[in-house]
Amino acid sequence: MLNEALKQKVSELLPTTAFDEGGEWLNINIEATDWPAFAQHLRNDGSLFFDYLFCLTCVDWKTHLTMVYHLSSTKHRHNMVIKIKLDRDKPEIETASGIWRTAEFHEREVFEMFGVNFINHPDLRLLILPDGWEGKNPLRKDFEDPVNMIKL
Amino acid sequence: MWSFSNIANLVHEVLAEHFNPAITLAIEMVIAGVSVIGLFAILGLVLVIMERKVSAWMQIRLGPNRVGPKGMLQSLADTLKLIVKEGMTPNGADKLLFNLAPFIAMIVAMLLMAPIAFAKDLQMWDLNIGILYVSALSSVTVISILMAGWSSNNKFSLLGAMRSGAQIVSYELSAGLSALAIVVLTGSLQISEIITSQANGWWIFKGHIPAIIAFVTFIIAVTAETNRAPFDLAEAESELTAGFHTEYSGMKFALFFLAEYVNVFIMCSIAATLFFGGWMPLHIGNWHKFNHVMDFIPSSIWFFGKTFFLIFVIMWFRWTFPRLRIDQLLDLEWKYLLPITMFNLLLVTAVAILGWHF
Amino acid sequence: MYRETEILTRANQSTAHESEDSGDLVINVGPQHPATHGVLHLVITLNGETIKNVEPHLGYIHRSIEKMCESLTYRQFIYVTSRMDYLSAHINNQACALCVEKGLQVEVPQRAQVIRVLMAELTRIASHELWWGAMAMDLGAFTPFFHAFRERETINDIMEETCGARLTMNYMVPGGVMMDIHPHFQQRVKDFIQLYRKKIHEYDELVTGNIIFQNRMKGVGILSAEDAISYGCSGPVARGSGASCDTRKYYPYDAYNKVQFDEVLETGGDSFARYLVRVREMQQSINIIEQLIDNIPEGDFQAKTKAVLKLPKGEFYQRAETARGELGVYIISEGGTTPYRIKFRSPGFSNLSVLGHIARGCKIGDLIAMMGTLDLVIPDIDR
Amino acid sequence: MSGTVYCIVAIFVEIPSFMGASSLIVLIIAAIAFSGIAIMLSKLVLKATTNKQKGEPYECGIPTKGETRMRLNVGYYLFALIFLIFDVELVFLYPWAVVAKKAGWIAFAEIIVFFFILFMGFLYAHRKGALKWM
Amino acid sequence: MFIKNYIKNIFSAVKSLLVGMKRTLYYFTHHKEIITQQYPDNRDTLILPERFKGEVVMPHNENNEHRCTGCTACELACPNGSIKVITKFDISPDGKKKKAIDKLVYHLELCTMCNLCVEACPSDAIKMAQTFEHSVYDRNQLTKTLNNPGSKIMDGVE
Repeated sequence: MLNEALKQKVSELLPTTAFDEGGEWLNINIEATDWPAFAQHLRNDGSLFFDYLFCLTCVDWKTHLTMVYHLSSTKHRHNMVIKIKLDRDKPEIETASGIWRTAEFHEREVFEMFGVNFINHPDLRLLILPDGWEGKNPLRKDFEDPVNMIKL
Repeated sequence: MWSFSNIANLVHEVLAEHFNPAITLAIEMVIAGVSVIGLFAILGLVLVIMERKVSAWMQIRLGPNRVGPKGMLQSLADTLKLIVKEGMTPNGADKLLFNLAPFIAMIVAMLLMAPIAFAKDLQMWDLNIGILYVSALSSVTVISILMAGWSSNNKFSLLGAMRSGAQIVSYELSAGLSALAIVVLTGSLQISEIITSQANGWWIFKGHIPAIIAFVTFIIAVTAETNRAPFDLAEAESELTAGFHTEYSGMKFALFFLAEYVNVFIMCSIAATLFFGGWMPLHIGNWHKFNHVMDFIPSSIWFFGKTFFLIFVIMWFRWTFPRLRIDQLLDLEWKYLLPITMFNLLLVTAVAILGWHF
Repeated sequence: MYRETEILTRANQSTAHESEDSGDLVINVGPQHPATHGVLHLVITLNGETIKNVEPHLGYIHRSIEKMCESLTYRQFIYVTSRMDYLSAHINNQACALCVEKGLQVEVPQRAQVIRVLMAELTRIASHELWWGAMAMDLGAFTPFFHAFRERETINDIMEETCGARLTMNYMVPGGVMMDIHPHFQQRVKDFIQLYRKKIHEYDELVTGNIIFQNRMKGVGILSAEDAISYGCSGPVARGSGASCDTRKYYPYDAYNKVQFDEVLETGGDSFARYLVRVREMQQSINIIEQLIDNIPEGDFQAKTKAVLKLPKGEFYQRAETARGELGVYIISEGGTTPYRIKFRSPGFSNLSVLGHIARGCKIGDLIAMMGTLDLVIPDIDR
Repeated sequence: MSGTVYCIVAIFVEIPSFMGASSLIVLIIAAIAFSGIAIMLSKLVLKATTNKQKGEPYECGIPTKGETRMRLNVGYYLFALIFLIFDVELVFLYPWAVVAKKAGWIAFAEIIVFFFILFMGFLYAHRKGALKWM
Repeated sequence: MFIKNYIKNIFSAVKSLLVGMKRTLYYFTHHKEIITQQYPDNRDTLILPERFKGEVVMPHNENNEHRCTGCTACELACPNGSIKVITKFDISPDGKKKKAIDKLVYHLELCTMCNLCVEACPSDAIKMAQTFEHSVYDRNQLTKTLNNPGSKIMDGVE
């Protein structure tokens, strides 16, 4: 499905969606509360069928965090990018691991790197950071580690 | 003919002239003990360098080539290194069993030497149940492995020991049944009689099809019983790091290593005795001239040549095949080897009774 | 919570009459283990020999490359990515360079595109060679490892001659390649293809056809196509399950739309299917190289770019097919000389996540074989 | 004194034929001496040091969790049991094998009956799933 | 039928094993195929390709002159900070002050041989050398000064 058709379909599903212009793929901004139901639609709707979550990450914009989901369909070969703004002090979002199993690992990574709390995640523990890690989240912009970070 | 019994008698006479019988006996025992230890040590060194060279050539490498001429002294250097290593005992290990296990392994390997005929008349104890003795004692190895695995206080060791327990006891069946095929043909369990029965040809030729089947199953079973690849599940290094001897280091590890190699040697020499006539030269029926020529090659060369060829075959297996999985290993034994060896025993009995062998 | 209940139900299915307190053994495999090819740490719950649960612990060589790249310029950060998936270092670099080019909207000269593809396919073969040897070694056969290295060394020599290094070549710059190919390059690649064709049947003799190997591989670690997609698998792991996902086909980059090649698909979904996919993929790579090696177009090997690169404000995502699967490079630019945020979607990370799923109920020996077929490169997973 | 020793040892030994049963004593002593000397030698050569981490059991660099000596799955032991049955039968076969050729067809008939019973047992174990690895 | 399959299985299995054994036996007996390189022994015959990136060096001509102007392009290009350019001011014969390098410090232990500095250098003052035996007992020895003591900039290089 082309970006235009996707855009139309998405705005039918979720009228409040804001679209980002530019970029090769359709970029849409939605609210965190809409995410679980919307994700179900994206995965299960026959004409959308986004079954392949190929990238899940988070961006620290210093004022807020943005979750970025890159979705693709192995049937229709179309792609879409979903962005969800999160509160920087208390980031919380429903997990996607029930829909795309790959999200389980990626969300654990985002959890420890950005401190996003994924609600209903089956196993939200530290994956990469050493056990007992406390303190700031390494990929946030204000993270400082004077011992291990070498400034050039 | 030049023979070892002549030398033994000579030594005995010389000693008996000078000392009283008890001291003579003691001296003879010391001589025997020292020579066995020497044989043991040399076997270890030779087999290690052989393994390394065989593996290297199969893997398009040169292998060890720095110590001594063409690297032939490499295993000596390895031994020196192992002596200098510390033999650790981990915390929480059962100290007695942990330290006893390598001794048991060594004692078993050493005791297995007794009935083997290294050359004409060179045999420590020609007991009349030689094959039974070997098959009974060789399964004692599993005790040392279980002791080592259990006492190490290590989960890998425990798993390795348990695996080897299941493995060794299973494969002993088909090893025993394959050996029995030759016993049926010979009608004796005594090693010397089995060898003399092959004076007019080796059993593998005389016994044709059943003997060949027995030989193949015997070699497979022996490979498994000595924990060699592709049956090295007890020490599968990609799964259990080092299996039952994970916690062993230094000389204690070296003793396990040595015992394994000597076990391989002994099992191969038993195979050589059963199927290739031990020290018996290659004799063919009534070709007296040919047989006479063959007699000029010393019997010890025949014995060691055959044994080392079989050892090479077992090394060849190791450097070619991937490892089996534990359930496949036991499937192979219980679903293939055991029925085949049982059927083969029937076949060989029929052949023996009908006199269809040569 | 649901994970534990799931494990229990699975365990109950496999051994129905087993009481709950029967000995469960928790074993750490890795970080110092001969089979993990690096510092992967798996916590395995065993029942006898049967695996009840596998739980990966990562981070032993996490260098936070994503954070590092935020302070490096667009020319500099490319080289860091060689250290992610070091076996397909060149393809990592290629993906980054392509992403930067996408932002700069630079047209890469034809010659550079072809050279990139040639190098990428050579890298893929080298990576699969190493995997093949290591895979056999995981199963206890040592000899194939050395045989695989014979061919791999030839590729490395070719790389060394043209790029100046054997593994982390750093041959890529935004806009093309760093140097023109060496005059001997074409001849040596042709020699390599000949050598490869001469030796490839030995691989089948030694490993593929071996009955022990086949029994070890067939029917274990079964991964269905749906699960493969859901777990985000890509590359040979997904293609072994019949999920078509070759980025070179669906999102062609550089000169891939000019060459003919088949996407290798196997439908078995077991370890053996994944094995076959990689072995056949080497053949396809050879085909691609053969098509291009005599047809390298004349021209520049590098497009003219400014000394200091500045990407416009925006987001750029580039996919590339490494030897392990789909690598995604996601650059968010604020218009400066350094990326604001960079994300590498590494194939190994997603492929690893499937391990716990496929290993449940298998033997410990199978787990090692499965890790082999997933072709894990730990720096790629840890980044 | 020496006469007594001679008498005791002579029970085992037939002189001058080579060694005999006394070889077992020699071999056991040789094995213990060899292993003992090797281990003592390595203890003499090096000066052992200890620290806390050194004695920890190896588990890929991670401290061991839980009991290391524990009950394992029954799969291993079932094989031991079946083996026991078969091994006892195997021992019966040894004397049979020695006389099989001389005894002729009677021996053959006997072994067929014997194997038939054994094989039935084997099939029973197979049907029961005792040979399936768990 | 069962028996037939059983025997067939055994034969195909044994055959596949023998094929593998034949291959290893071939290499066991053909020592010409051995590919081992005896490294320290073949130092004399070992030829590295001219593009091999071993370490960064600064070539000097016979008058102890180099081409480095001290523009710090390499320092900026280096991702690891392994190059430090320390500049000084020379006074040329006609009394003008001229910027030149005092030292070009190169940290080999930080270098990843990425070749970016060589690419960045506008005056071709540095290049990659084909050495690769860098191991030393003291890490400080890996910090090198690339310009020779008392060296000067070549005439005509700006």
